[in-house]
Amino acid sequence: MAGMTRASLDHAISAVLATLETEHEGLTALDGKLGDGDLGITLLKAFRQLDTIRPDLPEDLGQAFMQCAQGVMKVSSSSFGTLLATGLMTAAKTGKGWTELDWAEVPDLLHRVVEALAARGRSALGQKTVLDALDAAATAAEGKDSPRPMLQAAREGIDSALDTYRDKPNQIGRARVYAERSVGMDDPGMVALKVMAGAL
Amino acid sequence: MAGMTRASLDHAISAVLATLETEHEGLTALDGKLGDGDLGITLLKAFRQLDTIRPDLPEDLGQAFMQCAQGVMKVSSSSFGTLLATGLMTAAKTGKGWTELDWAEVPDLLHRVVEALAARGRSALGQKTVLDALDAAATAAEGKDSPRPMLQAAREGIDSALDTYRDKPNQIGRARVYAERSVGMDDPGMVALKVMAGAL
Amino acid sequence: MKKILNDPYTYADETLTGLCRAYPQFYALAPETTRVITRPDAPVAGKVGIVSGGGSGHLPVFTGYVGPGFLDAVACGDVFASPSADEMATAIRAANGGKGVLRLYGNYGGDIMNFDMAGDIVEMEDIEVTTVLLADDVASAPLDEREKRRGVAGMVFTFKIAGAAADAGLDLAEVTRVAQKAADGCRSMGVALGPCIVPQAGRPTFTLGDDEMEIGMGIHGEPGVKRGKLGTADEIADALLDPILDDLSLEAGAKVAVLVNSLGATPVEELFILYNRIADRLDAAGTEIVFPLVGRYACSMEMAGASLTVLPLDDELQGYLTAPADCAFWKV
Amino acid sequence: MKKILNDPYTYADETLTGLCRAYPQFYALAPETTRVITRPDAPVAGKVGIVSGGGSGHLPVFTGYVGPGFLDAVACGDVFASPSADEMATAIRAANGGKGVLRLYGNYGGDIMNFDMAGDIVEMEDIEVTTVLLADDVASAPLDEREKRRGVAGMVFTFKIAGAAADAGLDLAEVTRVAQKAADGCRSMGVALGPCIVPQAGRPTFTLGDDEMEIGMGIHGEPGVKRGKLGTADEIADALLDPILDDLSLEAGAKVAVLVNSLGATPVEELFILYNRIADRLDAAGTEIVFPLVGRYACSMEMAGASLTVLPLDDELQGYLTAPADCAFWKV
Ligand SMILES: Nc1ncnc2c1ncn2[C@@H]1O[C@H](COP(=O)(O)OP(=O)(O)O)[C@@H](O)[C@H]1O
Ligand SMILES: Nc1ncnc2c1ncn2[C@@H]1O[C@H](COP(=O)(O)OP(=O)(O)O)[C@@H](O)[C@H]1O
Ligand SMILES: [Mg+2]
Ligand SMILES: [Mg+2]
Ligand SMILES: [Mg+2]
Ligand SMILES: [Mg+2]
Repeated sequence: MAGMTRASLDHAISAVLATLETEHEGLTALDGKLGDGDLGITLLKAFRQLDTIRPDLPEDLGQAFMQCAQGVMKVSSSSFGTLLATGLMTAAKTGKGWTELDWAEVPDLLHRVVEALAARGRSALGQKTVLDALDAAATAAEGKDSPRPMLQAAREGIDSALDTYRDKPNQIGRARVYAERSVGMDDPGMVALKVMAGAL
Repeated sequence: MAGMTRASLDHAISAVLATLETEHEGLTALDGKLGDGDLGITLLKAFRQLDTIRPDLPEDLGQAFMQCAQGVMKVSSSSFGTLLATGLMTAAKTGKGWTELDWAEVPDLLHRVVEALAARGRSALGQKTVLDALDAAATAAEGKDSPRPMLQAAREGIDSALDTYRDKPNQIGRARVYAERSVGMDDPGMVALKVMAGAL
Repeated sequence: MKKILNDPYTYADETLTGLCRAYPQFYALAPETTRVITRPDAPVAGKVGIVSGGGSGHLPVFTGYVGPGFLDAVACGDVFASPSADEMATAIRAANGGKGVLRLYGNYGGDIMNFDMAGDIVEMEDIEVTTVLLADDVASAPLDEREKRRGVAGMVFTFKIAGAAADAGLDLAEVTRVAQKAADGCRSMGVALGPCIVPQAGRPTFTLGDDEMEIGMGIHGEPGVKRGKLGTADEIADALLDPILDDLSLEAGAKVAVLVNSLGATPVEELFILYNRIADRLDAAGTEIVFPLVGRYACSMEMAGASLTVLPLDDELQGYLTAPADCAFWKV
Repeated sequence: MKKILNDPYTYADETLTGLCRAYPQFYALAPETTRVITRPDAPVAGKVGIVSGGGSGHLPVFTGYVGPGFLDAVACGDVFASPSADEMATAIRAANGGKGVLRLYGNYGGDIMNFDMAGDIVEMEDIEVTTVLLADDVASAPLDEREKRRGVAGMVFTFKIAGAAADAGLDLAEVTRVAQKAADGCRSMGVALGPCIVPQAGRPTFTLGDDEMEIGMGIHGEPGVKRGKLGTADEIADALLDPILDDLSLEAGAKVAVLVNSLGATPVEELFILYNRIADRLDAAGTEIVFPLVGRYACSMEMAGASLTVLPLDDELQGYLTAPADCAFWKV
């Protein structure tokens, strides 16, 4: 397998959904401590929707990612859902016209996604959000050119981001108002990324 | 003492108020079981008000009773307060122009009060209200011509009315809606009359 | 006590003072009273006056409905307690523009005695008075004992109709006839989900289990017809509508006004959910809702629950119900 | 769950359907949606459109304020949850009468992201959009971090003012300027006495002891500045007013609009008690209340508590605030 294809997307959706079916409650409980407790259900709804469109995704990666973005947008309007849709739209721009994307390009793509999310979220790196975990994953994945080592590195990046931010306060989003209480707790969005990366 | 005078009224107000200061809670609790639990406080407010106008009551019994009626009307608008004011207005009509009223006329006066209350309350004898106790008191007091025996007979009349109606359901007023529950319970208004008669 | 207040014994007074301060264009305290609210321009000369009254704690009932095309004056008691005959007499005087005054109020013993007594007082001053009692609560007595029924949210429609009839220049007998027709037509049914706290009592008016409701409970917590498990919105709507329809036996093609009313805490969101079902049922029965109201029109402070009122309309009632009126709580 | 509903997952939809059925003269569902409400005559050609949106459960906010002189269209999410960018784009299209659309909504992360995304979508369709964020909750951040404050009941005044400005024919830049001025002026402060239940969560949003209140708590149960013993009405009024006055530093002779708002369960009786104290305090400070509103204008379903909003008025804002408008929940 030389690069990312529609099949990779297909596999990723199935794998993440399978994991979320059992893990979503934990994410919801975590989000409930610092916010409105909808993160698990948000992701579950998003991936169930992706799973229904999965069989019919086009080969063109741009179109496939765009359909995924629209699917997520339709069922989920919580922050994480909107960020996920934004990330998928960013991927759609990169994949436009391609049926296969070199794995080596993925870290770059992830960095572009981080930028797009920061713009969408009016947020920045360092505020203890999913951005920090995603940025760490992107950086760790740099230089790898096959999926397994890349994924392994990305997971390690996410874990180290979790360690780095655990004892800092949340600085944006719903959790900001609980800033003090959030010290010592993992950011729910970062944990969500870890769960998804772990599922692949 | 040949008859009822302003001094009798004065004494009655003081005596009833003194008793109500301790007994009002019991009346309220009783009323609370079948209604809105305001009977004790209604009477306490009424007699406190009467007590403030007591020193300045005129010798003319008609005027004195009328001032009492207005005093009660001012502070109390619960059913019993309105019935009390109505009774006092009836007495005012009888006492008009007199500074002394023959005790022998009191049973008749009480019967007229019963009629006035029935008209005001759109109610009738036999519905388990203060009317039944007052009517029994009036009837029992007939033929007596001095206050002590008359009072004694009236108290016995009230007690026998309580016995007669205890196991019947309330048929009017707030307690009507709890008709079933009211079987086996004394009507609060009848008990209030007993408390007042007992205080004299 | 989970209420915002300074002193339970001044609750009613402070409420009425605040109302008149916030909305002086609609409401004024009658001179030297703290419990009698009038239109600022009362009495309106040459118009039949309409007076209501009863316990506080039901806003917008009663005071809220003082205004052009509505009531002229109102006497308010403590929470859930009758005002005094004295205060009612003051309200009647304030409403009297020389054409007599209709007393239009709920069928409660204390209120009746005091309004009767107030009538005796003002009749000595040559003010002509009539009475229409509101007795719309289907749950409180069977149809053949209609005169025993309590007055609940149906008073809102009746106030509006009577006010419009007086505004249109009808005389006292005619205003009374129209008001009686509206009062006779109104049927209401309520459901309670949670109690309220009467300030001077300091504790809830009743208790209901966490998953219980009581159908037919009165607006002061008077017992209803059935306590049971909390139903779905559709079940509740049916439980409210069925006894009303039984009582009314509407003909196909009938026009009705409908009021879906919150007792206080229940949010309007949930009233709209109830409304869907009620509208479906009436549609299916061939009944036309020509005047729907959904909101808080007759409350019991923070009581949770809702009530449904249905009023069959002929052209006369519909005309008066939809005529313009003005107060802080009405939006036609 | 002490709520009247059929299914937690259709709560928002059923609410909106019922609203449009009961009041079709004011509200219509945009074709093929269940969450986008428009004026029946939307879009109004040649007028700047105004769109808002956010979570359900706040009626009359947001949907209730759709109407002439108010909003043109609104996108509603589930209870306390943002609508989707898709739905917002639909609302923007429905509001667009060719003069552009102002997005006017509360400062919440999810809503911002989705409205931004909706803007990206409609800009590709050549609809010009601007944004004004409502951030009036003094409790949620200090003045020097104003941009972090949450939007609460101040949105009612701002909707009204922006709607009147659009009605008056101002262009998009001018409507946006006026709306921003109103949004900048509004200061609000709330107190919670009891929670509400989000249907899909099924349990109370927070817990408070029987004699506790929380000053500054947000309308979704976000933590406030101080939890303490339930105070008297006067103490509560002061606790709401003091931080607002600190923030505003009004000059003597200033004119203000005041909104004393129930979060849901708290009865209007108690709002009027609060109003007395607030009016006394403002009188004493030489501030003139030219536009008082007391009632339920921005709720959190059956949450108990109240909020106070103060908006300093210049002639321009006063003119727009008091201009006529029409919807089921507004009575000028
Ligand atoms: N403005 C933002 N920028 C970046 N990430 C954000 C932002 N807001 C929220 N997040 C991320 O999303 C997670 C919460 O997602 P979600 O529960 O969907 O949000 P909400 O329910 O508050 O809309 C947070 O833990 C954080 O990682
Ligand atoms: N219509 C009536 N006719 C005669 N007596 C009545 C009537 N209504 C009430 N009462 C008497 O008054 C008593 C209750 O008084 P009160 O508590 O003041 O009434 P409420 O609080 O219901 O207005 C009853 O126990 C009954 O004896
Ligand atoms: Mg969340
Ligand atoms: Mg959310
Ligand atoms: Mg009583
Ligand atoms: Mg009483």
